[in-house]
Amino acid sequence: MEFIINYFNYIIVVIIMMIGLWGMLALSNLVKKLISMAIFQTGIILFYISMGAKIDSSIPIIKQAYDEHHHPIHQVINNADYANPLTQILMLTAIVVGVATLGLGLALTQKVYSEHKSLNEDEILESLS
Amino acid sequence: MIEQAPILIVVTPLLAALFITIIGLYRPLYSWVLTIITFVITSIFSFITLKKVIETGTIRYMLGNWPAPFGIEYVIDHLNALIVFMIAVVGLIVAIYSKHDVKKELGDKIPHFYSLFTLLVTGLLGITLTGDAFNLYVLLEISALTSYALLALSKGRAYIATFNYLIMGTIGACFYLLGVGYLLINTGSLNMTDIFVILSNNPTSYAVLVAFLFIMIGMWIKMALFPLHSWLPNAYTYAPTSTSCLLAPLMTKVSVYVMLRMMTSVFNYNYIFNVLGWQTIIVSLAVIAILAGSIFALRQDNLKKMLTYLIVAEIGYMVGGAWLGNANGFTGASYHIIADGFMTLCLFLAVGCIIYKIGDAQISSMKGIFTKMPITMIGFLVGAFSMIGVPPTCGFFSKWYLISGAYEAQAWPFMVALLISSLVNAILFFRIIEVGYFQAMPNEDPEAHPKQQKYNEAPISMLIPLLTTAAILIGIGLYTSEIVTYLIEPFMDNFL
Amino acid sequence: MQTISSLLPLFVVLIPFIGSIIIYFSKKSENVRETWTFLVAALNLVLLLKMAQWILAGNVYTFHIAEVLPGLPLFFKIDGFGMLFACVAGSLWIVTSLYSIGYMRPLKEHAQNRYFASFSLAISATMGVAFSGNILTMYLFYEILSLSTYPLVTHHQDAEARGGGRKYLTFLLSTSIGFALPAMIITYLNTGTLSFSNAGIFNQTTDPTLLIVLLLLFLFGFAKSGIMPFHVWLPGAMVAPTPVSALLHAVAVVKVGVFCVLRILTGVFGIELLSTTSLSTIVCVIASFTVIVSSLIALTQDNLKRRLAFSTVGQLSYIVLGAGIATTFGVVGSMTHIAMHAFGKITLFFCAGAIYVATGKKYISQMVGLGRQMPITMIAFLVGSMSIIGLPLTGGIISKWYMILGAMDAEKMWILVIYLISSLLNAAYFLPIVYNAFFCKDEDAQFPDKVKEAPLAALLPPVITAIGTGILFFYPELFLNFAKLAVGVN
Amino acid sequence: MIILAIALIVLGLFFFFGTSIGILRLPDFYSRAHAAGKADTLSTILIILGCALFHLHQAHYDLASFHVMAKLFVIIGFVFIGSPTATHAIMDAASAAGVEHWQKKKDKK
Amino acid sequence: MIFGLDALSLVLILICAILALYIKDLMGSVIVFGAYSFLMCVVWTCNAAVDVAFTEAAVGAGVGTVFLVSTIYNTRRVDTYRKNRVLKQLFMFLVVCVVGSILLKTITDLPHWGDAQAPANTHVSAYFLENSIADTHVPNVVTSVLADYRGFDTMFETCVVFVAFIAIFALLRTRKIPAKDLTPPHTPVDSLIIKVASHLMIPFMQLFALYVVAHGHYSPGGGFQGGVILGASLILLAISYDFERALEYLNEKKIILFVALGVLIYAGIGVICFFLGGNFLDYSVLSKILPATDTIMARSHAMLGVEVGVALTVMVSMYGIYLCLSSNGRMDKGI
Repeated sequence: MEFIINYFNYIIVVIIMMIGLWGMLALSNLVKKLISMAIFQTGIILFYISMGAKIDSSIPIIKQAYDEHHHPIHQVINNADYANPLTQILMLTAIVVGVATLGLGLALTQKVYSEHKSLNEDEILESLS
Repeated sequence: MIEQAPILIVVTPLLAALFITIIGLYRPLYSWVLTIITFVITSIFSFITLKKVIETGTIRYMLGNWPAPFGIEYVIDHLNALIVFMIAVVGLIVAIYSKHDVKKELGDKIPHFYSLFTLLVTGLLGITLTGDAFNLYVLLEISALTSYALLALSKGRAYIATFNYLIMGTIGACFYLLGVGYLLINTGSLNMTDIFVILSNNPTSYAVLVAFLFIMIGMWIKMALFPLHSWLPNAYTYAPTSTSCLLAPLMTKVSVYVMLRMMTSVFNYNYIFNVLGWQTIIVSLAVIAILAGSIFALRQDNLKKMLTYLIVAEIGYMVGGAWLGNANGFTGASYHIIADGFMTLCLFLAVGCIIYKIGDAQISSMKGIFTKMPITMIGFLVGAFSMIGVPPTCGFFSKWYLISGAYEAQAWPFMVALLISSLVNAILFFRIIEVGYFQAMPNEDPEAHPKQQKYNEAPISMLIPLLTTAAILIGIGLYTSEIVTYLIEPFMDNFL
Repeated sequence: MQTISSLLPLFVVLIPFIGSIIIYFSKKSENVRETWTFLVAALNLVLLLKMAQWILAGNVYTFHIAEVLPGLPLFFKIDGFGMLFACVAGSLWIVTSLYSIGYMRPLKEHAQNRYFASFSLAISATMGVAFSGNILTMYLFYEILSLSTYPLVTHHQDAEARGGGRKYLTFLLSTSIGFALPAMIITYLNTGTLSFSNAGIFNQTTDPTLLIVLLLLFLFGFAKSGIMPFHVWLPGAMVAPTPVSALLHAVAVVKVGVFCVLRILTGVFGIELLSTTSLSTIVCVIASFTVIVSSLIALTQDNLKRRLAFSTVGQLSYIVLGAGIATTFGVVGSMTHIAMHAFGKITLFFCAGAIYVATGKKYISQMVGLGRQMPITMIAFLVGSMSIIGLPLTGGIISKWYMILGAMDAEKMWILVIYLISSLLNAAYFLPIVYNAFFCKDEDAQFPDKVKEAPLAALLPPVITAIGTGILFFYPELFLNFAKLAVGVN
Repeated sequence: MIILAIALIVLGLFFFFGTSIGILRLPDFYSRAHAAGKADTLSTILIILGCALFHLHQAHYDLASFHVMAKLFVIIGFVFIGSPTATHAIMDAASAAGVEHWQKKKDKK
Repeated sequence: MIFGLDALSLVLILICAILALYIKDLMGSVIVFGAYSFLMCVVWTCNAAVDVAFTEAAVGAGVGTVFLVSTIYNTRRVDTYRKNRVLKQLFMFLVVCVVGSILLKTITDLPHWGDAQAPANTHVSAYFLENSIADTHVPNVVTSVLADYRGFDTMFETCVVFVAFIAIFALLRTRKIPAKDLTPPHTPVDSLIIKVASHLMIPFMQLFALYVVAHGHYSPGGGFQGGVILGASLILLAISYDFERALEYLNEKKIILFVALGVLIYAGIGVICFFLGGNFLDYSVLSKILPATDTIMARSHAMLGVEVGVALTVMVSMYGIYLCLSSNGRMDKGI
């Protein structure tokens, strides 16, 4: 049980990534490929987020007390109280990059469809050869 | 302003891309001029940086003025200053070159083409300069996205080819990201120098090995090392001319540089060669890559596609050289990045001129091309000789170092593969030269030959870049010792 | 003995190069082009002679071009041997260009600009090889020579020419890249230098097997020297126009090949090393094999130019053999033989060309009784073949004499036998031609009286060179001194 | 107060249960969508309302909790507008695409 | 940090992932994928990554799904072509197994889930947590790191959005008459209810989005999230009415202009910084020109400006991408 709790996220991460990778490499439908690409990326994002999690910590927004002049009162902040912000920022970037890639891939898919009248890789390759 | 030069190298093209987009809405034709101005400025800044690096050694530029591990920093050492300069110059040359071709192939999408073009170069410059592992990923994605778009701006088969490239490229980038994740989880830092320090202090765990493995695999996919090369030939062959002229010299080389960077300034060089000891495997991979690339190139009858397979072979050179694990091999690899960049550029420019005039790149349709477009062929010849490795072109000297490295490392297969591939290159290019030189006349009558083909040369704005590149090839060759002594050797002193 | 650092060598190399550019872009007028050719050639010769007297005074010219690799510059260093070769090439160049005019004009060849341009480019490369001070420089000019002679070989631009040119480049490039380049690099990594020195750059401690491997790589790497089995390109290159064959086989290409081999043997390995180790024997065996076999093949050829080509192969191996003996006399002999053979063989080629121009005949069997119509040509032919065989009154005997002396010094009697046999073979495949030409009358009167001597421009050169051959018998010092200087004996 | 909150949430869950049964059991597209649209909206609103009261009670009715409650009410408003509209749009599209209505079978004879 | 919820949703996620790849009907798999993204949001909320959850909800589940749907709408819902590629799939399965096993083997080397003392949680991120207030006066550490410490990343991230838009626009935009098979099967519904409803919703959405952008310093959210919501409101407009109406608000030229402008704001602030003598993106020097701000508040204000730029770019580019994708580049009518 201890082991499960400690590593459950990582195991799931690996499985998700592998599902996505397999889909990208093995499936023949272009849209399916793109969906698996998104799955792959979310797997990686999950990896980062899991590495940044801390047990019984709150979201990384410092609860700051202010004095009457609205100046922050200096207080010592305990690292363990807040979740890791760094990984979250990285993953914000990764998500945006992911959706950008997805959009571009979809645009390409539409062009491919209007060119070959098919969404299936094998069919397209047959029509080319 | 001088101390801001490092960042200006990247910021100038970025801003320029935005302005090109905006101005392109109203004056589409100005975008070409803007692009050229941009790259002139960029080259100037990168040259200033290069000089400064040679004088003062490695420069560190803190972005947002945050201290190193916390903010993002730019690290400009001798090698990447050189490569940045190369990228800027190549960008400039292709920008000048692209004028007529873009008008012909892209029509009303000129401003978009140029803004993507500029952003692509921005991404590559950033990749080369940055000292932060994750920042590298973002820039990698920028260059990747722009290159997908630029490649797909053509017609027909380009779309599906680019789609495959997109899938493979994303896998590569994701693997890199995963590797960086493993680094982060082991060290808690993203700054390359910081990671280097932490890793060399700590005992290296299995997770570090995996991090290294995945970063390497990601880069190999990006640089199309042999078993992972399948995306490259089609994508580059069916692309618009200017695009392939820009991508073929830069994309793969920059990935190679990232590999060198990771091997030297993120992971410990000794760790790689003494703890892991993969060099024999990877050098043999490189050997396979070289041979396979040459053999596939032999089977092509389309000149452009043949060149793309030659790129695959050249990648084998660089990977092999870097993994020989001795100074000569590493020098050869890093020198070959520069040399091969310009060689590929030269050849693709020449092929672009030919396509512009003849319409396709089929070898069979190049009969009598020597009398038809002599100047283009002069440029082509110089590039070809450099590929074959005829002195004093730079291709010869990179081969010199690589072979020396192979001899020192006793890597005989690699040495033989190098020689074989140069011979294959000789065969390839002389096949074309024969076609262009002899088959001018349907009837084997020498007298009729000069009159049949009339002089029909590409426009001047395409020839000047071509000849400049040819001159650069010889120039690099003659200044090899300066490049090696002042730029590559100081870089290697950091880790060897 | 002092070292002069001067620009003269650079000029000597650059002038033909610039000349070639001028010639290429000069208009279609023949006169302009040929004036340029002569101007350049003459200027070059003057400079050469000026250098020659200084060299004979015992000085050495050097010129540092550029340091392309750290500690490995491109530079010129002219000693006696290089000067000898340069003089041969430079002087014969004038004659050859005169001859090409006489050959090209009547046949109305196409693209003469390109022809003359690459011609002088080839000369420039030859000078470069002659002057080069280390292997790298030599290799550089060697490659340039191979590439610049390609348009000459394939001048006719028909299927046959394509085949010949393909063979030519395949052999030269593949050997130079496949063998010479790695050999050069390995040498550099082992010794740290590539500059020639009479003492040789290897020392006795070097691993002998490595030495043998390197020797073989170098021998076959410079395939221009036509050592079997890499001689195939030479007969193949016979498709070229005759002046080109003359240039290839007498002056530039093949001589560059043997020049490189001799440089390697004397300057890199060094005579002592050769003689003390088994290397000398290896060279001798390979060379003498080539000598005998090629002479035998030459006997069977009916096409005059092909017969000459095979005799060239044999003679080249003579030179290598002389150096392989690895005694001072032998080396002197082989160096001199470069000059002697050049004069002799170019005469022969000129004659062949003259015959072709005048009658259009290529085959020996057709030349029966030709002596009556073309006496001068055939006499020149006779002189040339005498020089090749090594009969008195021609220069050939001098060099052979020295080589035989060398063989005696080395107590290698079997080499004497080789020399003897080969000379007999030479006689066997040359003299019949002359004999038939003069003393057999052609039954089927295939030469009507209208057949006259070739035009003057094509007739003069063989006469000049024939006379030169004769002179060399009486004043061999012209070239002998250079050779002696090179190996340092008086 | 807490009782009320729990009651609301339970009620909402009950309607949710009904929704899912409806989606599973009802014969044709329209009736299923109708089940989804109506009951789903209602149950969502109920549950959110329950949560709002619960939080109010937990936080001892201070200002911040009313702030949260206001936000929750805004969400309720959105659901109230959005969910039926979406259902409507889907049904409309379906009818435009020509999905058959379902009616009771006549007996064979 | 509720492990149970985390684990439960992860299991559901696995099921969704497999389903999404298994279902033959593309529309179905897209919907399942949307569910997958929503579950991901839950997981990330469990891992205290609210900003990421927010972004994923807006970007991954929201806009991403719309893109996918519009592509399917323009291409084909099921591909009828069947070819047996079992061998390839098996081979890929082996490859994937190898990679997966390598990864699984490392798991035990990794620090435990939720371990506060793991190197990833102590070295750099600790600095951010402890000094964010002192350096920038921004309680939401994610925002401060995003826009300041690692602001350079974020600039290029915005750039990525810009690139994506320009790329898609350059790829798809055509002025040709649509080919027959690309015309939609049926014209979109045109109903009063939807219009009224969207009339009611859109203002609130935009108001909320502005709140998200402006309040990003103190609460989850920021430029990206707000920008995506703004874009979503425009997309809703385009869906509920038609493109002509939507393009009245933002026509093609304006779209391109604003996309570039957003990045320009961001980069411009950076450039101003080094014209004021600091390094690139060193906001503190802005205090020289901003009235009545010390260097720290200058950082805070500059972050707001940066966020606005990000929001502008993201909003317009999402909208533009939607227009291009759903109309296959003709920009006349779509879903």
